[in-house]
Amino acid sequence: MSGPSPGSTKQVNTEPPMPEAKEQKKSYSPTKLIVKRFFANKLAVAGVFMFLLVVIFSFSAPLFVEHDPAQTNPLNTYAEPSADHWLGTNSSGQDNFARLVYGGQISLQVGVFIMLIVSVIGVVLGSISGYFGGWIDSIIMRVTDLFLIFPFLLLVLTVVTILQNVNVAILVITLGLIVWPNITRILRGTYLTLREREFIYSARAAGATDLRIIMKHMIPNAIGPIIVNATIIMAQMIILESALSFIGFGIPAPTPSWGAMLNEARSLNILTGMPWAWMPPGIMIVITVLSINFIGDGLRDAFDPKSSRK
Amino acid sequence: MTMSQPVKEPNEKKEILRVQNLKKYFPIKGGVLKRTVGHVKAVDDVSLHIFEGETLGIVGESGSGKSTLGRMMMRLLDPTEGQITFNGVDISTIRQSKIRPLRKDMQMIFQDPYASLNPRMSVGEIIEEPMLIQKTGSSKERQENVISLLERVGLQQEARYKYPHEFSGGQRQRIGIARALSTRPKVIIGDEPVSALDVSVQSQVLNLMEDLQNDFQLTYLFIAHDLSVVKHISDRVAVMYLGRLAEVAPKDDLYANPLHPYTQALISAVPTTDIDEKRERIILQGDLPSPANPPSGCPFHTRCPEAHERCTLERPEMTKMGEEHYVACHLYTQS
Amino acid sequence: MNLKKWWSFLLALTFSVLLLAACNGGDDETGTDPEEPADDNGEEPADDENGDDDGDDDTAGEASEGGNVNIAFFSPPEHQFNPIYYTSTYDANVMDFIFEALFRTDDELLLQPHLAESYELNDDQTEMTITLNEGITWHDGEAFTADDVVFTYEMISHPEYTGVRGTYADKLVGYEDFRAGESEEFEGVVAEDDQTVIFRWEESSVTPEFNASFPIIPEHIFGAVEPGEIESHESSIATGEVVGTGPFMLGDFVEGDQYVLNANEDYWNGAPNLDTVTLQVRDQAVITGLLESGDVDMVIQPDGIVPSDVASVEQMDNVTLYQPQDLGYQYMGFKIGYRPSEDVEAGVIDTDNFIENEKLSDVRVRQAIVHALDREAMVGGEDGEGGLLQGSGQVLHAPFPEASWAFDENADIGLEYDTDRAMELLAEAGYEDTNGDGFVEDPNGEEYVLTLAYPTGNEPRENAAIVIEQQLAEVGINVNVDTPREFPAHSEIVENDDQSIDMYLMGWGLASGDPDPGGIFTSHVPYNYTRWVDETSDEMIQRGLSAPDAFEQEYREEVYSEWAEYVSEQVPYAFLWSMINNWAATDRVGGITEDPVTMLKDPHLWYVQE
Amino acid sequence: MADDVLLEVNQLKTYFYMGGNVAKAVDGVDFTIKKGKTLAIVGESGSGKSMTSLSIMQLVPGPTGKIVDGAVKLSGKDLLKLSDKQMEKVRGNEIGMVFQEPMTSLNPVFTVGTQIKEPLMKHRGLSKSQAFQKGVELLKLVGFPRAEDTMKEFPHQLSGGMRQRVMIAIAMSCDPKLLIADEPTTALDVTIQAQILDLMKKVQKEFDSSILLITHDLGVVAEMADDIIVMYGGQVVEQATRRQLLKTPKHPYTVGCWKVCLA
Amino acid sequence: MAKYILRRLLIFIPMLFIVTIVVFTLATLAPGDPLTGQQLDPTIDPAALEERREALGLNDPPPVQYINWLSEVATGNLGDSLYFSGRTVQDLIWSRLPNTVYLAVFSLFITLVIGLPLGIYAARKQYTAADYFVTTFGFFGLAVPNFFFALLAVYFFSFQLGWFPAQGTQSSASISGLAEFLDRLHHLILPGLTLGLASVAIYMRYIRSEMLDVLSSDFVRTARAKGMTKGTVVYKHTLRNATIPIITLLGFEFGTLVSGAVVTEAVFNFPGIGQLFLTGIQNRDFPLIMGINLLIGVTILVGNLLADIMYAVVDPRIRYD
Repeated sequence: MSGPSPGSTKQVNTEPPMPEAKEQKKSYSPTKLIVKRFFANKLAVAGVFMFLLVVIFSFSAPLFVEHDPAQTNPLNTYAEPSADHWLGTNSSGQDNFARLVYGGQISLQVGVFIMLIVSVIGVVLGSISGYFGGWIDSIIMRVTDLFLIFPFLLLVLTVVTILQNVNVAILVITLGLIVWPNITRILRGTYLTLREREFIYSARAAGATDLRIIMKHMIPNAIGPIIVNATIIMAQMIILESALSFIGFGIPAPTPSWGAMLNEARSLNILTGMPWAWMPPGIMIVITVLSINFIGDGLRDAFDPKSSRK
Repeated sequence: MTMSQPVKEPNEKKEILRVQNLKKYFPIKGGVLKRTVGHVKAVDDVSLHIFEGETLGIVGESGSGKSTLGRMMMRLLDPTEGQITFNGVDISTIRQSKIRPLRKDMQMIFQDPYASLNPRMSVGEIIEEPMLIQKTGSSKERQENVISLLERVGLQQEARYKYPHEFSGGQRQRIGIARALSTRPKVIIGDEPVSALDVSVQSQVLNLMEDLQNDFQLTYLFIAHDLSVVKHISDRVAVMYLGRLAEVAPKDDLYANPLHPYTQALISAVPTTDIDEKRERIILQGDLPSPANPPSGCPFHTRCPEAHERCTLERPEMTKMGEEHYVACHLYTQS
Repeated sequence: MNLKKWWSFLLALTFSVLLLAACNGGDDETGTDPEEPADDNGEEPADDENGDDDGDDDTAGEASEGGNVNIAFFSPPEHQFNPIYYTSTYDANVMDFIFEALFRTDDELLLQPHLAESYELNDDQTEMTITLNEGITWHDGEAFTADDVVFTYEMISHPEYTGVRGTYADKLVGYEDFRAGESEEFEGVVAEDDQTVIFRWEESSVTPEFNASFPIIPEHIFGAVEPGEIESHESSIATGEVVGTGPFMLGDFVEGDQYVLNANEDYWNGAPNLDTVTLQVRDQAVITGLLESGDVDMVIQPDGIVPSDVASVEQMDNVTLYQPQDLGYQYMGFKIGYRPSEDVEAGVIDTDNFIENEKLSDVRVRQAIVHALDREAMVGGEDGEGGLLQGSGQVLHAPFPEASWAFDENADIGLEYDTDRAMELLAEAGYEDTNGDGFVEDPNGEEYVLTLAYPTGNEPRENAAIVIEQQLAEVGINVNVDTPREFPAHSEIVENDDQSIDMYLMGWGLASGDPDPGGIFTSHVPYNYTRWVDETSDEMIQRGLSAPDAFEQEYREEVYSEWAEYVSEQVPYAFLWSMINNWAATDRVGGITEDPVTMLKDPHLWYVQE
Repeated sequence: MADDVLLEVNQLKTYFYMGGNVAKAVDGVDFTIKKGKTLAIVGESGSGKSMTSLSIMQLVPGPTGKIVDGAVKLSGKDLLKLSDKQMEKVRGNEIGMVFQEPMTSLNPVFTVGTQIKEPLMKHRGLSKSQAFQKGVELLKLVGFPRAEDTMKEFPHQLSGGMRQRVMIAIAMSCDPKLLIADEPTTALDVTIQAQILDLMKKVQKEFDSSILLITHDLGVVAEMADDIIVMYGGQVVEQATRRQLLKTPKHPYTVGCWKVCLA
Repeated sequence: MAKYILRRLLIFIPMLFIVTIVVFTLATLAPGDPLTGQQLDPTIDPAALEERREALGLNDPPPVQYINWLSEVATGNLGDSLYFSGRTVQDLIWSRLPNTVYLAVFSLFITLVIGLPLGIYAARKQYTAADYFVTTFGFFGLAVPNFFFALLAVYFFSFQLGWFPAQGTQSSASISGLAEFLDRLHHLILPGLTLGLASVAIYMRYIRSEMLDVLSSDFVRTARAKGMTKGTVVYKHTLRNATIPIITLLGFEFGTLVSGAVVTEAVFNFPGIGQLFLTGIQNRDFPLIMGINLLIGVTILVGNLLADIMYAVVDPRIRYD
């Protein structure tokens, strides 16, 4: 028997040409089916588990973190780990552990809010562009072209420079306004295919308005690509925020973020001598991004069983 | 809005839908500036009428424009030229918002039972949707209507809580029919409603459609790609080839006495299970030409066994050859 | 099939390339040796590590010959290798090897003749006659003459000149007319003969040597160039074309990466021992690693070793740290006044129009703020532990760091860290917490919030902003810290008197050596960013430069002590710290001259010892 | 085994393993094909007819699908016992195959010539030019008058009917004993279907080969088949000659089908 | 094809024009200018700075500055850099571009030579340990920020193992010929790997899923039914088809590489376009920023055009006219 090899962590989803699936005796809504498929995917479940841990770790901070992450102490900079400072202190004497925990909140918020902004813009413009086509589509597509001509990071740097004093909200909005074209294009593609599906014609034949068709028929059926792309964006943005912080264009002090913590390790001395200062944020970024990617992959498989393991 | 045309003939039958010189050209873009360099003539000058209560079958191969014609009649596509008259009202140019109320009277059943139902809506929602849009009845009445429709098309009323993926192709097509019926339309356009179904299921669906026609006094426009299905259900049959009508005739007349060489070839391709009958199959040579670049004159002349010089030059007009029997072929016209 | 083979070929290729590369790396280390002429050996220069004795010049010839020294700094130069146009200190590092001036500072920051052999001043110090050293040639062999000096000063005064070095010439006789293009002759600098040049000033010059210390550029090269074209002329930017009188010549460079300087065998002060010096641009993150591995021999100004790495560099056996005090300092400026926006628009500075910032106009408040700052803690311990600076700095009370001759340890009133005193002063001034929110209200009972702006780019300074906020909160002052801006943006809002800013962090880099504070603290000068208007101070500053008393350094020392005391009491700035430079060199390099402002003095004396 | 039997399938079982479920796509199928004759397998979608043909070719999509039992004897040799390498020599050589979708069954990036030459060079050991010549002959046989030009064309330049002709030419290139045609006309237009069926008859006569025809269309069956089996749910539910089945269908499924076709 | 290219260019030029306006507006909106240096030197007379501003045209209204810039561009001159005094923008770009090109080509090479074979291998061995290893590696490749990877790489490969240099483009400016080539290559390895890391992961996953898709396609079944060996099926029939979508990815790769280069070049002090851009941004060097943006815009266009042309070469179904 050539089933999945032992120890495999992937659900086998390849759909063979088969008689109508017989195992579905119970009635499941599409959403329930997706959830069911999702939770049958071990990697995705692991992703959810890891992600939840990160979230709980970050947002339950007030319960177990004694130090204020912004509290400096010039008398105690670059301290080694101790009972008081579990991960030592940084160059201003701030508690690294507190910064790690609160930094998680910032990194996650950056990811989540950019994801929300981008998804909303992407869905709205993608819907308009993909559903109506014509001149409005041309305009939206030319605008996305404009954005896509430029390397993303260069554009971000230029804009961040103009805004001079950046805080989390401004950074989130800026990135959101720069990142939307990609997802808009993807969703437009999805809508273009959806538009030709017969159930759209049947809704129109029933006299449905454009708004109703978009809201009731297009968006619910594009939810897969929307959610999957949203997770991708979220993972990318967490990495991007850390990269921006690293080259000094990210969220400014004293707001803690993982990227800023890593940036503090931009010295061989700290790199070799104080692993406690940079390893934890580095690992947290990797874990978070990894878990989001696992979830995204699991969602993709769950939404579209045929695209298994891409 | 143009005045409705007076119904002339035959007197006992009332025309419910009429199309005149209907055309649909899709532009082909090309060149450096993406200008329109040509057209795909999907439907090219088609005139038809449908009587109330009858079933008109439209038969054609891929690229013949039959689906485009059906969608234009529903105004899902805007005609390039020509008129569509429904119940005496010209609906070919009126605005989309004005069409909406008309949707109540015209509904459509689609080919692909898997693609024509929104997978994210429950069956109840799907059937209810047209009523909701047309604002017919209260919520309770609509629910009752959904139940009765489900029962009418042979499904259990519990089906309304289920989702399309839980049904087989035939059952889905029944759901599609129930949806089409929900606003009590006068005309239903079926765009290859059984082509994607297994043969055994096809007959069930066709039977259902026939029963419903009687019950609801429906008029059918039934689009199909071969004659065997149409033969079962139609009163009259129109044969399309490359965007044009080749022949229109009452069913029996057409099968017994096909005039157009293309019709003859189509009929010969209908399989027979009578193995003793030795029939000469007409095998047409060559492929269907592209509708973007249709042959001159009679579009069929490239494959026609009877083609002569005139066919390449001159486009044959529809000629009346009998009671409701029209053909567009130079074999039957005087030069 | 074919494709399969193709892939395996590609794979094999990659691995061999990687392997080759790795091998090449191995060769590299030894590979540099053959390039060097076999040292005849480093016995003689052996113990001569502190080549700071001037008398060593003669023995330098006996030091081991040849070799290369790698010097690292953090940022690439701008590639403007013409002294009259450069602006970046990184370019200055390159040019230090190439160009020379008539005077240069000695290890006590006093100017001594360099290209000049000797000089004479008239009594009121309006005229200086300089005799040049004989036998100096440019890199291309042309003789260095007084005409070159005249030409250089004419160029920085020329109507077409767009650079920013005019300050060296603008007090010379006839500058205005020449600058305006109304005169062809520049009376201020005249060549008597090839070896003699005369500078003439409109008024007595207190700092004549300084004014005559601008690096000299060759007339025979740039004389033929339209003055407006000099900046982009190849002799200002291209390899092999830059001509100076210094010990090294600009050789090949890889832009933004490394710059090779070749020995000038005809250097007037003696041929360099080394064949080449390579200036390398290296990321600060890895610089200590490079130092330890010997890939880099010296880490020099302006950045040096970052404070947090100093401790680990000290641990390295092969490295010597050079830690002179820097003349620059960091401070927190109090916006005592603002220019009205019309004046900002018009670019006018009129002290009469300044708008007072009531939040900071009371000197007691400013003093309280200084008392509330634990600057000792910010700087950190002497042992290199703790603090924002890891001990690489000194607390400052007046704008004269210890390295300056104007420094007088008894001069300032020294507002030490004393939170009680701070609160006392605040209370005296009427600032008390009336609503119990932990922060003081102003004398009118209104909420009292000070906004602090600070720039990115200097880690200890960035960190200080938050420390300041928290330390001021301790005494009840509510500080609103703006998110940091990039330096250009920050300096713009400070310069243009953005009225939402009460305090700002900034630093001054003072390389010139002369301690005259006039350019920064005089009430009407543009650099008086705090808009501090104080006649007493202005008068003292003026006194420090007034002829003829000011010709004597002792007199000036006295005046500046007095002024330092006054400033430390009036606190237009909360002076934070002056930096200690952390420069380093491996023991491979010998003959380094210790100097408070540069590692690059007399590089022709450097040699390599294995 | 009788001499005139070309292919004998015994108790063929092909199952799919998905998660914990087993789907019995082919569940104990028996049939034989005689030399020079046509056997049609008829059934609804999902009846296992296509899986049966893929099982014969051992092209069941893995790794979930697996032939679990049975024997497939081609001229007495059990194909299921052959190694992968040996089986490669059977495919395209002793058994040719034509699929349903002419639009996707040809590789879009290679010319018709390349694709037709491949089996000739592999199984017949022809040189490139020989294979080209043979390819041209084959294309002419299946109705391409300008066969040399067609060899250089890409599949997308051909219509569906023409592609199906190319597929037939490829399948017949090595003169196989058996041609498996899996719904060869389903995706084609009515008039083109007739052409292809006609061509298949012609080719069968020319090469004297047997045909295993898989279809759901009883019209096609009536036209082509000598013997017929009807499959349902992975099993053979009726087996008969053409005359028997058409005149006196027994299984309810067959009866139901007839009603539509004969309507 | 020529028509298609022409049309693309016709669309592109006005877009480039709009982009320059946008970038210019953005750049002039940014506070500060190149003359507000990083460290203030009080010996410089502020009046002199003001004069220099005037001379450089920084005091002109932005529209005038833009027109001036544009008219220079029209004559093939990208303008004079403000920060790098005395240098033209094109001169600066030409001096840095080769380094970024080497870096990009090398990282692309790594991507293709490591990413594609691994992806293909994983697809062939689906559901095996090797497949899981490759997939997991892919996940990690996407999850590790590249600067983090860069720091680790420098630490291990340069300082611990001493295999590769940590900084710069070559060990000596004075070597030439083959030695120079090898030396440069040696310096390229760590930054190239860093830059290529995410791409390797992306391409690997992409080609893997494409291969799986194509492997289950009808024509692959046809090829197997013809008796083709597994090798022929995988490397001839499948790979060529699976490569097609990769080409689109490659078209956009230029942009991705330049973005990545900003960070990579910073860590490895690799003087390329990314670093130059960062310098330009930090010092408000508008002509430089605009010049680089223009260059990259053109590069991306050319990249996309090349991708389209390659598309047509690889996939005979696509014909542009």
